[in-house]
Amino acid sequence: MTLGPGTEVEAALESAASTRRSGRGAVRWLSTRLAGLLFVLWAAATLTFFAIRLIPGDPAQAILGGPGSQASAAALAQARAEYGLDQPLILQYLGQLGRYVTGDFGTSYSLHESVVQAIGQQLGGTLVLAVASLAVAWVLALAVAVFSVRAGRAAWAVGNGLEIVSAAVPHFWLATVLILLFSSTLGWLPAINVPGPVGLVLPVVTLAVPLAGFLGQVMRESLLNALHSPFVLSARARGESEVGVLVRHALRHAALPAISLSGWAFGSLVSGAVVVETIFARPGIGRTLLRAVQERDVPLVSGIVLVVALAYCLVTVASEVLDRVADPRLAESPR
Amino acid sequence: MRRAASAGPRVALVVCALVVLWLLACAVAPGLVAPGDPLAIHPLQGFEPPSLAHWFGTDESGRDVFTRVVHGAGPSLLIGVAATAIGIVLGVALGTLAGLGPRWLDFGTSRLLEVLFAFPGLLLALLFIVIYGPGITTSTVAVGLATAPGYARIVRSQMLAVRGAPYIEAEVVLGRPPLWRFRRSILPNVAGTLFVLVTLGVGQSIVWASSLSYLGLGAKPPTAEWGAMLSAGRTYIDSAWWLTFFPGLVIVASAAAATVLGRTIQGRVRGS
Amino acid sequence: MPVRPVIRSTIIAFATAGALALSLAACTPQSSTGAGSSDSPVRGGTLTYASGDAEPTCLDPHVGGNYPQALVATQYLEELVSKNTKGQIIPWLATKWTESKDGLSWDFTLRDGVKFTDGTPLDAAAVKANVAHIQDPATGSSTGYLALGKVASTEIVSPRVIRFTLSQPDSALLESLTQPWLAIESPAALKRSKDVNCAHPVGTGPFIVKQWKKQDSITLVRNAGYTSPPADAAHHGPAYLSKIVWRFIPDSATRYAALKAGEVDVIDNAQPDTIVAAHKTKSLTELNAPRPGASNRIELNSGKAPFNDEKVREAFIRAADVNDGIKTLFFGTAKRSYSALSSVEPLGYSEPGLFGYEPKKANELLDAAGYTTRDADGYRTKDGTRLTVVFPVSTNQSIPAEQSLFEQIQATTKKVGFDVKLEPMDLSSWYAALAKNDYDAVSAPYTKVGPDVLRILYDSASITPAPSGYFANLAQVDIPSLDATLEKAAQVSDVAERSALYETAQKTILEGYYILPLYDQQNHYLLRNDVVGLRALPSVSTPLFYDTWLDR
Amino acid sequence: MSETTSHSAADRASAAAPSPALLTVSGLSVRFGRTAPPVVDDVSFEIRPGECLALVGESGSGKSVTARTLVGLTGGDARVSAESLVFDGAPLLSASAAAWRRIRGARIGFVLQDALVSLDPLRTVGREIDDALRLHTRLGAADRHRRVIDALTDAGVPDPALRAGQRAGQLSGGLRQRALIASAVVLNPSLVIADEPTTALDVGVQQQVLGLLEKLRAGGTGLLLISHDLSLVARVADRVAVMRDGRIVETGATEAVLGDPQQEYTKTLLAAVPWSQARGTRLTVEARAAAETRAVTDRDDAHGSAALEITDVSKAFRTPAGTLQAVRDVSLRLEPGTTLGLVGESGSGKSTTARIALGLLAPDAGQVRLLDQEWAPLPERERRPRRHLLGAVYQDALSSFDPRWSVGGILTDALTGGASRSIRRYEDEVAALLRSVGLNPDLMRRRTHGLSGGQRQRVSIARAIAPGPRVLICDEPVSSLDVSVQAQVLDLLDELQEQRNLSYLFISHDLGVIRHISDRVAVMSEGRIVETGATETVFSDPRHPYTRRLLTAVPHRRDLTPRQS
Repeated sequence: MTLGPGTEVEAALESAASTRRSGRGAVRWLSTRLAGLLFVLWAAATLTFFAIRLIPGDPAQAILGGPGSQASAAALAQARAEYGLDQPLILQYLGQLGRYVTGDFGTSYSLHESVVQAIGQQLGGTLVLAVASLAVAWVLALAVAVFSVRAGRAAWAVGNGLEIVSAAVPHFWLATVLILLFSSTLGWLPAINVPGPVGLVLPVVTLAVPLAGFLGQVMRESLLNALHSPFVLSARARGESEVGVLVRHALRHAALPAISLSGWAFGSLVSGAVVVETIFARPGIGRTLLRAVQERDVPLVSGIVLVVALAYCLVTVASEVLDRVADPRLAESPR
Repeated sequence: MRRAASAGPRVALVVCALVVLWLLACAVAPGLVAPGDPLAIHPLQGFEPPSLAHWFGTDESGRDVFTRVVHGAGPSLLIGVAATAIGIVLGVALGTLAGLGPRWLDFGTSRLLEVLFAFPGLLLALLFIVIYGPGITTSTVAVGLATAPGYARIVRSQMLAVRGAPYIEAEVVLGRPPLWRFRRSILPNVAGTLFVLVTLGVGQSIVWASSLSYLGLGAKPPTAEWGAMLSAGRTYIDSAWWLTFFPGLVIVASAAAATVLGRTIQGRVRGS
Repeated sequence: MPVRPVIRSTIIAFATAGALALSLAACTPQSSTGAGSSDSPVRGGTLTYASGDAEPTCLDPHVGGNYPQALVATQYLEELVSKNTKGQIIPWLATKWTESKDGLSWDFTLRDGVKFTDGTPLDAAAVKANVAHIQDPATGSSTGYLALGKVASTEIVSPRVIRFTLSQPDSALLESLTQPWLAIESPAALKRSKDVNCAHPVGTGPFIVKQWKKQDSITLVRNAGYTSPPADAAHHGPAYLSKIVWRFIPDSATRYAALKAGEVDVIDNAQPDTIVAAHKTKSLTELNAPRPGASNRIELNSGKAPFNDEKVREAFIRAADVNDGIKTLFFGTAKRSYSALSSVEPLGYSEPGLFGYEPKKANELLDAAGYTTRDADGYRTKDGTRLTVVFPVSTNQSIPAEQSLFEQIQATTKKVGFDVKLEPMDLSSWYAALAKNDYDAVSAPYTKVGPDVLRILYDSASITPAPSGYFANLAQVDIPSLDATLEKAAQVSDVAERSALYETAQKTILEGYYILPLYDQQNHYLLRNDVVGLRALPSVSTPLFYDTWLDR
Repeated sequence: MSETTSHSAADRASAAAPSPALLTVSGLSVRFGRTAPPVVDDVSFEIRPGECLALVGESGSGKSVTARTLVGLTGGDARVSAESLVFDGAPLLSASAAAWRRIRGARIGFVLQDALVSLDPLRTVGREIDDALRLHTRLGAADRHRRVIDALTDAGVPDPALRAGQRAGQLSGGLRQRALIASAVVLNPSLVIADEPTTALDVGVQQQVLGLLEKLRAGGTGLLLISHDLSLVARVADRVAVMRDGRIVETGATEAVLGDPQQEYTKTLLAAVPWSQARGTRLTVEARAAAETRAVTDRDDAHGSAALEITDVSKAFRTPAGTLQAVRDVSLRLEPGTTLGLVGESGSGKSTTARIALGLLAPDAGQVRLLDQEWAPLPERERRPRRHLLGAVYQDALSSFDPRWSVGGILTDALTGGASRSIRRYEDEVAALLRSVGLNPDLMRRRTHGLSGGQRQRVSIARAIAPGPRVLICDEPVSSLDVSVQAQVLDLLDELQEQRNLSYLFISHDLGVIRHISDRVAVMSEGRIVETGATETVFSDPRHPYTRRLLTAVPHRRDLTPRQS
């Protein structure tokens, strides 16, 4: 699920800008980011731990196969003792933090395997999906941006309209339409996860189109700004061709805000993956999360939340690193 | 973008304004736009394709889809507006703390926002719904909660930007006390942005809420709510496309129209 | 999402050949014949099955015991006995069985030369280990545990003969043993940890669990050394298919699209409209196998107001117009039921007269019950309390068409003044609502083959919740005479007497207006028509791919 | 030095007269859109090799559009027409896109103002210069690199190999402007068009860039200089064309046009340049007619209490790079009813000093007294009751207004001390205030962003004087205004000072403006006051080497003094 054009994107850009502003030396920057990352992970773990305790229902019951189970009182008590659920909350919390530090995320109630193992199995699928979608969204957004900036006013309006509409499309609706069209009616593409890249097409398009709508709006604006900036005029005055202007100057500037948005985009892709993985029957974190939440699988939910938070932080840091590569101004100390 | 605001999109703007007006009419007086009863079932007239009698066809219980779409505008927009309002109010509270409070408060709030940002929105919403149970209220609150960090961030940055603006400094020089500046200048100036955020946010929240409905966590049946209609109609996509198409269309149209309007107002507010 | 993970216990009617016969032909699962040109089965090939049911959390059906487990376990695990389309118990892993005079002791003679796929031989010790495994609380068996409730002990008579000793006569023992939840697994494998056994259960079946990619698929490969088909199988030796990819596709639209596109060969939980569409599509065929046990019905909670008043219950039933809805929503794929039991149950008793749509009578009944005033919204009230019916709906168990039907019931009963509050929720919340007695009406598709299901569902003992809060008697029927009738029926072996007892019991339930029957538990499979020889096992209607081959 | 230059320029101009024109522009018109009035209207001129033609005019006069049209970069929806547009013997008007690309960068070099934005901020200057070579030559990478280094060396960039690897943002203003010029002239084009090449540069840097352009011209390159700065033009150009509203109103040899302007507009323009007029002389013709020349009293040794007194103030900022000592031990004394000019280059600490004086920044050390009372450091709460005594006028007037308020609202607010913003009750007072700053009271209901730059600055002044202050701090109040508007605003400030006996702390980087308006001057450099004294004393007899350097760097305008003075 993604947020519509504007707010969320702006918020993400703002956050990127706030880290940008503190342009510092690489080492100090990295250590600050790492400390921030640890803090976010700790806070995410804490928040999740207490939030999940608010969920109605007995975790011991979830352990023994959900509320429909006919577990005996003895079995429930045994499960409580086994999972430390009979201890005071604060001890449970500290114990959990301690186990996280040692890399022990516990055992999933519903999957009957270690959370690390379960997430390990599912993470790959989601990552492939997210990365592919991000790449496709980038390409789409860039294509529309270049087209609408280069091809006159009508194209501008068309590009603008395309972006706004695609950003307003709910994932599950788009997925349904795509399946109906390309799978059911035309039979060109599989509706489900089949081996090879062909099975990735529809889910990736489903995730990429709304995202491209957001990215496109940002890219188009910065592309236009770049094309109207004095340094492009300078480049043209040097005899640079239109293609050269785009490739050597404008695109790089257009890419900057989109790079900054990657962290946010990743978050929205994970949200979207919950829906898309369910519809296209793909294995992955999103679908696992939905299931874990529905089955009150506390260790699995906590584990996934932490992994997603970690991934989000890593992607954010990576996008900042990329940002600094693309825009070396960020890496240098202000004079 | 002067170019964006000129010529071409003016037509689009008119269209969007009409869409929004129509939606508002539907929300305020659905009975005037579609006099029928959105809940009236006619089991034997189910799955009728669009016709003159039923512009958008009928659904599985023989209810008129057009009537339901019209009557659904109220709840759907209400979800959007309420969720956005919750998000904005929370966002303004957090953003004001961070933007105007002492530095340590800004630091703390900013870190909190960072953490909340690390939770993808749907995850926040899911957790909330699991704790408080599904339904129209919880999903509205959930969407509001999930969007609040974003709003808070924008409000904070706006507050900081306005607080540091030359005209606020000019007010200091004129001897205006802090509370006066906040009430008379900072808040009204941030409000402009907030209004834009609300317009943009409503469309987004509708899309959000519809996704929750798809996951079975939204409005309760048989409420005519777009997301729920879409989610129910999706099952019959192979035999009754109109059940999916029309609610989807109004969701996309309303979100897009709200966006266009919001952007236009944004352009005005920024005063370029 | 049309996933229906339920505890479905299955007790099969102690069917004598003569008693059934008649109408069964219409209701029994058919086997797909295929439209292919060649009649000789083709060996090899991979079949892809797409399940809309939830992915099991454990592939060993001893653990927990729900229908999704049964579906897949049918391919790699086998039971002591099976059931044929005529309802007769037939040999499977046990070649013969004898019951003692007092009905308290059963001897099963095991098939010779059968080996589990890990090489362990099938013998009496193995069966003993399985019973012990199911009865061990640590296993967490629910369905199997209940089915073996009267089994006090087992005894190895000889390597090939196992004796079950019962605490009471159990006329349903053999049927219980046909269920996949009581399949016989390798005792060596059972000794492994629960998690390992859940991932790779070892049985004697025609296929072997090779790989389980969570959230995606289970890969089953042919058991080349397979020797133990049930007595009604179409061939001997190993299965034709070399591999089955068992996928989980929760979204019904996706599932059907994948079938149409040929990406999968068989789907379950087919939606009514796609069934109709499939009939018009040359490449697809349907396999309709209604699940045995109870019918799909709405239970009215007689344990608290307003449904503790029989008049209100009757008023609700009289006010609910369901026939037209079923016709439209199910596109003619479901037939209205007027019975507490599935139409495949020979002892099912129907009484259509009780369920006619008579709003006028409903109004009279409500007036008589004291709901004489109406509030501003048109709902009836009594002493200022609105006539409210809280109706939690499990979105996992009720398919969209069924949820729509509930909406229609909500709309029609509103006319006489009922305020039905439909509350869709996920399975966990749904169970929690039931455990809190926070419901007035509920639809809980309980499958338990044979009329003995009635004892589970309507015996007053089933009102008392298990420690987990779970209880089966959701209508909260509490009639001592009914309890006695059902208890007696479970023990008598005389066919006529048993039949009469169950008819009495059903009459009591229906005439007390405790339930509103809707239709059989829908169980439609759609398959591509080059899939030949697929049949549903008559026990719990799970598909068996042993005889299946691909005509392509 | 300047004399030599202009003489030799004149010589060259006459000597070059018979040589064929490098660029001939005749009847050039440019309009945007079908119906809009032309932005450039029937413009004609010629440039010969080695000649420098200056197009001067205020903003909106069409000079930049003319420049861009000459490199074919007027913009997508522009309509260009001309009787003839010939460069080096070939018509430009019909040139194809490809032909244009072959000309640009190779045969016509184009230099824009502000290299910080005119060079791609993400690329090294070496690559930017290299672009021209890559596009127009077939040299290998190594050869091109050598040429890049050579070009930077020629442009007077020290350490060229190092600089080639840096981005514009890493270079100082002068270096990056030189790099920008290097990128335009690396292929020795026969014509260089420079659009405001020195605007926004400090005087010292301006000097260096001009030297570079002059060197080019001396090498035989034709130079089209676009500028609003008459003093700059006077120094470099052989001929001048004055543009107004898209037309050339006057053209001729530099000495002739600037020394003896024939057109009223040119005269007005020249008169508006604040330079050597007596203190108190009005710069605008109208004001001059109205006011008598003010007697320049010797106010520099007045005793008694100062209007504003800054004593030993220091302020440092922490930056990631280390501590930046912005202001060190600054002491200033502003006498009542006079103007103290604070002059210095960018980064010299002028603005920090102003902000400390305004009580917006707390000084690390030292103190500020306002009208002989403690002012800073002091808690804001204690300062607030006396805030009305101190006003401020900012460089960017628009951003100092709350964007939602109307002109009337802003002024009512200032008049009532923040109590009201409703114009209705205070309409007369606001109207009077507007009239006192020379604005039409009808502007009351307008929003500020709809006003012109001059109008905005007048509103800003009106707001500053509304509470009845004794002291105004003016931080670069005229820097972003065109010269004629600047003249009006300076005249207004002078008038108000007389009427209300105001004291000004006037901050500017523009020596001309400072000299014009100040009674006393303080010169600031690197956070210190290096010299202070009566204006004429400092300007005619600078003591400190920095002041001396600053003054010599300013282009002379001795010859251009309008006859009236």
